[in-house]
Amino acid sequence: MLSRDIWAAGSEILIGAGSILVLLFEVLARRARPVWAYRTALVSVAVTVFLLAAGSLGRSGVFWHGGLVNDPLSRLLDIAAGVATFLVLVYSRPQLVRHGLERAEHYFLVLTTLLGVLVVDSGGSLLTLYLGLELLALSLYALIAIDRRRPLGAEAAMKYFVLGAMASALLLYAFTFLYGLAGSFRLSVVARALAAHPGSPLTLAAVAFVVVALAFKFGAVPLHFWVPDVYEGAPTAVTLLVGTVPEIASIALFMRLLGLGLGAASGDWGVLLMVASLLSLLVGNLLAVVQLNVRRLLGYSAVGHVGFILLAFQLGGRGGETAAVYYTIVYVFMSAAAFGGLTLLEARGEKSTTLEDLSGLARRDPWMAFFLLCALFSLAGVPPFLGFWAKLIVLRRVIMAHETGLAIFAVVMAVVAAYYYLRVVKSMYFDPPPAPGGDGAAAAAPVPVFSRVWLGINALGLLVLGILPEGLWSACRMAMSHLLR
Amino acid sequence: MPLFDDLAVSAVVFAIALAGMFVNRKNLVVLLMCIELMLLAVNTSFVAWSAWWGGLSGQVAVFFVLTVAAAEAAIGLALLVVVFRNKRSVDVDTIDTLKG
Amino acid sequence: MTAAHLLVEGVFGFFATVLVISALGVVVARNPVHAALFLILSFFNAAVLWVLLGAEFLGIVLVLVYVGAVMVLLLFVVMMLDIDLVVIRRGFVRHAPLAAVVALLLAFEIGYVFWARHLGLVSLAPPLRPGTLPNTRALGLRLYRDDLYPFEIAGFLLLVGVVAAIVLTLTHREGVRRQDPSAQVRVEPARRIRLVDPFPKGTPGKGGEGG
Amino acid sequence: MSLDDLVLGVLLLPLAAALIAGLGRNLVGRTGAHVLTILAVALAFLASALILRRVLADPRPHVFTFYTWMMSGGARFAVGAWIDRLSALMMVVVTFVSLAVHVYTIGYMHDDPGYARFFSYLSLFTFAMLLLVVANNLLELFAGWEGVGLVSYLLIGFWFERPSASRAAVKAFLLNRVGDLAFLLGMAVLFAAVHTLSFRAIFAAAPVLGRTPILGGSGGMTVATAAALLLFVGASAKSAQIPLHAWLPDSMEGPTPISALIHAATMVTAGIYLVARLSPLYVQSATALSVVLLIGALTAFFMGLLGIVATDIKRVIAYSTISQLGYMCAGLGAGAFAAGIFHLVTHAFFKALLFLGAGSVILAMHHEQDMRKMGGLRRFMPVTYITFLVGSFALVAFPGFSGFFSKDAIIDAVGRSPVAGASLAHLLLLGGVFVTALYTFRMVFLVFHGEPRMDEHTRAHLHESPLVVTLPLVALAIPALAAGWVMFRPLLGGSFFAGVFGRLPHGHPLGFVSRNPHLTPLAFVAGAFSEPSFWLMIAGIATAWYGYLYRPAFPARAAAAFHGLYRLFVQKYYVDVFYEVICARAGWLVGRGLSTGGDRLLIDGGLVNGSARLVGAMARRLRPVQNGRLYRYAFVMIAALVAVLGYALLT
Repeated sequence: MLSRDIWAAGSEILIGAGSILVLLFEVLARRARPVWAYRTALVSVAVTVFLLAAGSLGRSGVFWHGGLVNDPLSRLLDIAAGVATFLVLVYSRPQLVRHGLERAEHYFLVLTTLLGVLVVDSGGSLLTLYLGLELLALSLYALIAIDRRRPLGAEAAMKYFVLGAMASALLLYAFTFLYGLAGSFRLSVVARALAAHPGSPLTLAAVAFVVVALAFKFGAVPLHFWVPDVYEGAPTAVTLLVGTVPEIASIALFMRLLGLGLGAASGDWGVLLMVASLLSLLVGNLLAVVQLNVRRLLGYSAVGHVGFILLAFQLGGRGGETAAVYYTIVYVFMSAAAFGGLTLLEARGEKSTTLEDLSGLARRDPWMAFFLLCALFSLAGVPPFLGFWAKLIVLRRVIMAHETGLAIFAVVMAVVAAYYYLRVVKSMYFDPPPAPGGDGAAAAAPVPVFSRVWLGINALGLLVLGILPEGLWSACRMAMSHLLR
Repeated sequence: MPLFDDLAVSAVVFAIALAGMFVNRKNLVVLLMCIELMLLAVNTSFVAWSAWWGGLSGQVAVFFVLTVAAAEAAIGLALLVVVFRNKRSVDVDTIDTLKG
Repeated sequence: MTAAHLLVEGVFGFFATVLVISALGVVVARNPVHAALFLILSFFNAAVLWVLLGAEFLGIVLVLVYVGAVMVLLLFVVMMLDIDLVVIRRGFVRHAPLAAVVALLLAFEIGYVFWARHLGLVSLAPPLRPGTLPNTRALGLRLYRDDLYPFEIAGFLLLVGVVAAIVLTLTHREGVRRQDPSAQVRVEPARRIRLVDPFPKGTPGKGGEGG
Repeated sequence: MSLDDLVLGVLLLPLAAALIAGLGRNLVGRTGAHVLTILAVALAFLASALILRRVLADPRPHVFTFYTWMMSGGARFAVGAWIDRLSALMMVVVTFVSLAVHVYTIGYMHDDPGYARFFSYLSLFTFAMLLLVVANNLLELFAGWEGVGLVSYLLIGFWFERPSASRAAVKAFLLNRVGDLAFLLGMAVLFAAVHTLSFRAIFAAAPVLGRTPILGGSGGMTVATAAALLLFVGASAKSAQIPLHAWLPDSMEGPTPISALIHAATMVTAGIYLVARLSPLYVQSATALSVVLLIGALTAFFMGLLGIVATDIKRVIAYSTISQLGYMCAGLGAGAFAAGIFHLVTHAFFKALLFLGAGSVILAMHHEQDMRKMGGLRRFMPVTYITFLVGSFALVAFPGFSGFFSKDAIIDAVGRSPVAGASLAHLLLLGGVFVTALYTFRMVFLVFHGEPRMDEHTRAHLHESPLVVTLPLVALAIPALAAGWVMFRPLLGGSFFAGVFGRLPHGHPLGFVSRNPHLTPLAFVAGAFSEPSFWLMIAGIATAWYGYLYRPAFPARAAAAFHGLYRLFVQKYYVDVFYEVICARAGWLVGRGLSTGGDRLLIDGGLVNGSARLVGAMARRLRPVQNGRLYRYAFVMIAALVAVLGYALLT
């Protein structure tokens, strides 16, 4: 029994062991330099992803007295989170090294972030969902402030911490309602209890608190305030992490908690999510237009993308949820390529803060500019990039639900989004490079080939998968067709 | 009606703490305390429901919440120290560089 | 209603009232140290309520561990940061009515939920079983056997808390002696003991009889 | 060789050439790049001609699937081909024009450092356009559509060092994005209704769609109307119809005149092709047809007026293109799909001719494009002059030239169309004839006649362009002159497009020009002299002659030499003033009014900048909410919670 349970938690155990190993390197072999911590982290993530993809880990079923649920969805999300973490590690190291920020604790916290995501992905009870979420959040708070010389980082971390802790408290309060209703923390029991008492005030209150807390975690308007501040304030390598891996946990949380746990009340949360989605589309995209700071711009654009995801999710039913999961996964890899490009630019010794910093990039580093272009076009939803399919599938779902008004609104906002993404492309390709400043000479440091190659794979993958979109989509559909709780 | 009374007390404390989050415009430390207070209210609620159901799950949950609260407090205080070192102040008003 | 019931009701009413008042105190106190003390007071009161509800062990843990460690840490940091303790709270009075309204609204909404739920208790009423309340042993069994998985995650959470606190606040000052486990591990016998000849050759006189 | 092999060859040859010339340009070198791409496009042209011959023998549509692009479950998209006489004809036109452009580019881009890259773009463009034409489903068509847009973006921004070029590129991209998104929505509407995007299914379902109200309700709009209108917004962006036309004149910033030609003669016809292709859908919606008709007619007239005031030779031709596209649109909207496509074909020839002629002029003038600095060029460039004149006569629809047959067919058809708004459209189109003649011959007179107005240096170096430039001119002049005679009978007489297009309800015979299906071209020409359009055209030419050739030199000489006759000439001069004021000047004023008031204020200012400003203003309002203060954030969160909770409990 226990061995079966342990086997089921294989991915979590591997990553946890990896993180401990990273710490041990730091404590016992300080001379060995953080590069060993980096390699350990990389290997443990790669091994986990490989074993998950090979199907050796995470046999389907309910384990640990309902605390852990392995199903195709958890496996898909685990793999996505693992691959994203791998990319994050690969992109961030050159930048960390160049700016003297590389330390084993950084890699440790990245791994615990991933661990939190894995726990949430396969969370079968309210308790494990909450603990996974907190593990993820605490790691992020620390990472955002990890560069202690950077006042912006401390400010962003403090804001995120206070608001995040508040959101967690709201979520917990909702859990007390659900517990009161069901007498258990297992999602399956909660779902049954909810179905037995439709429309009770306790359910409604739980739905309200859960929606607010989850909207915060995802960064939907009006709970988005932390997003741009954190994207701008965090060190670049951490922004890269914040913008990618946690999104997987957010969609997992939505699926597990709202889709599976509170699915019986979907009529109640659907409306709320629809409002949040429309507001996110509007506010995120409009405010992105006026940003001059690239990372802040991408932060607001992330809010806009969340609007798209919620637009699909609020439809309720497997169709909309599948579209939302697909969009999220696609978004994570687009975001990884975009932020990865910015991070590697900083590793070159360039600044990547404002639009002006990027101007003329196409001539300084054509490949990097091209990779960023792929990422931005994909984010903008230009066919045949992968991002186009994500938008198309969501819109198709929305139209099939006869919500044509919503679809039109989303499309209008997508045009606004295309505008500001294009502005970044324009400054990379058409604007003259900034006047050669004093630090121009020192700037041209080579970026390790390993990182560049992975960025290339990531960016061109957006194109290739856009041309052959079937695999990922059918994987999502498959994952969503055998859900457990 | 012990259940209702306990839940009501917890709700009042929760509401007070939430209001404290935005009425307090001076001191970050008090924000951290409000968070602690919110978790306390949640825990009280768990204990009350647990007693009502006559099971243990609620009490187990309180354990975990206390653990998380401790870790959270540690990180919150650490962040507070970092902010204080950077700004020489824990005034809420001083951390508004990121905006717009 | 028996006397015991009345007693319980009275004790509950007293501590609940103090809990609410001290919670208010946390929010309105001018001095952060006072706020921290109010917080501790509310924790004490909550612990009593928990004990009344039959969660004796948790009540004790809350006081001994949580108040004893976490709250003291909080107080410690407040004092260490040397915050100006007599700041007037600008704008507090101006915003207090709004806060009061929001808090009342929220409390009312939640209260409504419980009230409505309470009226519907009949429909799903599980037995109220005050007799089978937990003891420490049962709690331990649950924690270490059934809920082992979340327990391990909670362990990781604490580890992250520790590492994060250290990463964020530890500064290495020059000239401060500290432990280096890495160096301790790597030490070799040859370097551990250095044999010192107290009387190297060529130094004058071993013993005192020379002359 | 089987038909599908031929189609694949037509598609893949330009693509392969583009890839090789683009990615391996260091390998193949400059000569390699143009030899390779020209060879590929020439072969594609030959194959297209073969395909056309086959479908002439067998009129049924041939539908193939090359590759199935599956999004499992429900949605299945294929890459395939739909070969009928319409697409085969388009393939021939596209490859022919593209071939001419390739050859011409050798001479024109000779000194450009991006020589190989440019050829790569041209071939890529050809590929995308062909993909669009052969597509057998909407998604594939959309892929080609986007490809064409992307290449045009690259071409407009080809000289990205120029800030105006990069601005124009962005503008073109944005306006086309608006259209693309409407296109996407239109596809989505069709997909939601038919559950596939293949033409076959859409055509089969079209009559049902024409009766099904959208949104499943009982509302007034049918699915067919919604889809047709949304798709037409897409088409009108690509085909530069009001109000999404603003990008086309600006796109003339691209390397002269090749990209201009690409945009003006080929790419912009994609929208026309789309509507014609989907004609079975369009005929199901009277509303959509009316919109297409009126937008086309408005564009034809008002954009022509703008051509009168432009001084840049390329811009004149660009406005003329927009105006001619308006004619095509009007033809489609009237239900005369064959006439619209006929005009598309003839227009491709004579507009290509005009653009290449303009390019030849610009080359000779050392990249001077201002017509006020030209004049008298006919003596220096006889070949260019003659061919340009042929193109101009075709453009103004002089009887006998190719443009005449197609344009008069459209006007005739609109005049007899049952679609609502046809009479207004008819008037606008007739007015457009006058305007067309005026701006066309103003251009001819300003450039080739009169006194040379260029500086001495340029004048000393004036000479006819090299053979690579003049040869395509001559090659294009022949079809511009003769195409009408050859194609009139089959295209309009009825049999060629039999079964390709949807027909209006009540079997209205708009596929045919006149009540007499056996009308010969000669009889059509003979009949033209009694039509108002002919005299309007003559009036336009005369006005141009008066205003831009005759008058400028006259007053000074007359006043000096013949004092006695001066008054008489003053009298005549009044007529002149009358003409000038009422016709030319009024037109000029209206044109300028439109250009500043309409074009710049309404379109640029109102639509493009205005929406940008609106977005900016809203964003500025929203921005201060994020004021960086923690308690603000917390308050909004709590307020949201209270509101959500209240809402949940109240409902």
